[in-house]
Amino acid sequence: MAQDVRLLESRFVPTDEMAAFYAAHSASGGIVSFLGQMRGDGAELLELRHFAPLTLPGMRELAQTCITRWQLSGLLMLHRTGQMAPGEPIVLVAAAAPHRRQAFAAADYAMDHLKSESWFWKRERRAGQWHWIEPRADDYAGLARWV
Amino acid sequence: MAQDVRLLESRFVPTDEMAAFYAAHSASGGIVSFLGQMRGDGAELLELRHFAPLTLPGMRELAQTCITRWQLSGLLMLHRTGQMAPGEPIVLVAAAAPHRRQAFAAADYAMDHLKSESWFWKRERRAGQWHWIEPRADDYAGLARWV
Amino acid sequence: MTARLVFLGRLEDVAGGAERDVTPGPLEAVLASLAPDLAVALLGERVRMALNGVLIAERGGIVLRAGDELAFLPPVSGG
Amino acid sequence: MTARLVFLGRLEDVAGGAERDVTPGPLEAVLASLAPDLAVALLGERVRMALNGVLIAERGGIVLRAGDELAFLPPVSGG
Repeated sequence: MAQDVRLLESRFVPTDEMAAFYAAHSASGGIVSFLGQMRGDGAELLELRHFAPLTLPGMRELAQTCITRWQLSGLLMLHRTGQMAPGEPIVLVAAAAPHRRQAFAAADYAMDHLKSESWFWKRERRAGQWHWIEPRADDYAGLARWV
Repeated sequence: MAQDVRLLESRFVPTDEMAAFYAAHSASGGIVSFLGQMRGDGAELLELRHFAPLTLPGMRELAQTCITRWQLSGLLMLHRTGQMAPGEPIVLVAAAAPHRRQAFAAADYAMDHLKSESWFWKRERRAGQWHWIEPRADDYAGLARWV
Repeated sequence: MTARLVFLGRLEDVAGGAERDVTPGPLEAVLASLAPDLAVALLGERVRMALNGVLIAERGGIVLRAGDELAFLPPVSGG
Repeated sequence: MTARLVFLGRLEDVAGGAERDVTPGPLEAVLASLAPDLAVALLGERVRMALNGVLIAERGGIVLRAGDELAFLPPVSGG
């Protein structure tokens, strides 16, 4: 299966996911992965909300775009929803391709678009108060690299 | 330990290495990894030679450059030497950083420089005949992105 | 029967809840029935709308029928 | 006592082996004692040299002493 896209409501184990992905793609020349985790920078909790009718279909479409554009042999795309504590994994993307540059570009592209175009809203709790996170100009700058 | 650089004479298990790296860097916002494996494209064996007095010291210097340039919290850099069969892992690089772009750039930079400036020589056996692999123009183009 | 408004992200805070049932009718009439600050927030130019799970390209002419769900989607901040 | 030449990558094929013991002396004299095709390959402008494990910046004036190891490093192709 080339595409493995999941929206997860509870904690996942990045090592187990990478073990399965490596096992499935031992013939690929290059595999690039990105793991995003909640930083321990003072926030107590992070919450990711999504909009069910659009979020997972949008992720699948993004995955297919990556597979086609970089001729991937496989793409893993996992994204948490719900509440997370510092150190908890939020997102894991892995791309397997014949050559290194394809795998790097696909993982980078997938992350830029997950950050800026996927249907997630993030808020964090600091000192007992919840705050919604606004998108950063930086996120859009990431997108602009691909047009 | 921020830097984990090893030259390996026998097969390593990428999943185990990533498990240890993830465990050591659970507070990092982003972790990017690259795994390079021998492709199953007709070659029967791949052999990587190195020059002991320079190779590992050069890798350590490259790792330190990455750590400093992108403020990494950790960098893993493993490279095989000796003979490998199709599907066997050759190189594994992982970079942990506070932010995604730093981790991507560091892993990408490390691979470009491992490919083009580290003291390895590669040959492969096809139909019983060994052939030395010449560096590709592509490899130098990779380097040029960083100056 | 009612229609339902769904508020994502920070719009939930403005609305004081993730969703609200409203009397069906033209969108203008529905918005006019809400607190002015909420109506203004929902009409922000970066807020998109999905009617029964489908993104709407044009804002004009929307009439909510009984059982319809209209979601308001502010700029995302995922990943 | 002898000095040793070490051949990396494709230079090993040209030399017919990964290393060779030679009579110490000026590099010019050592190279002159080798087969011409090997000497030419070793002097290629992209071939670097390491004397006792240390890269040499300048090619001129090298004199091999007993026990010295001079390595010839063609362009790399790792990763």
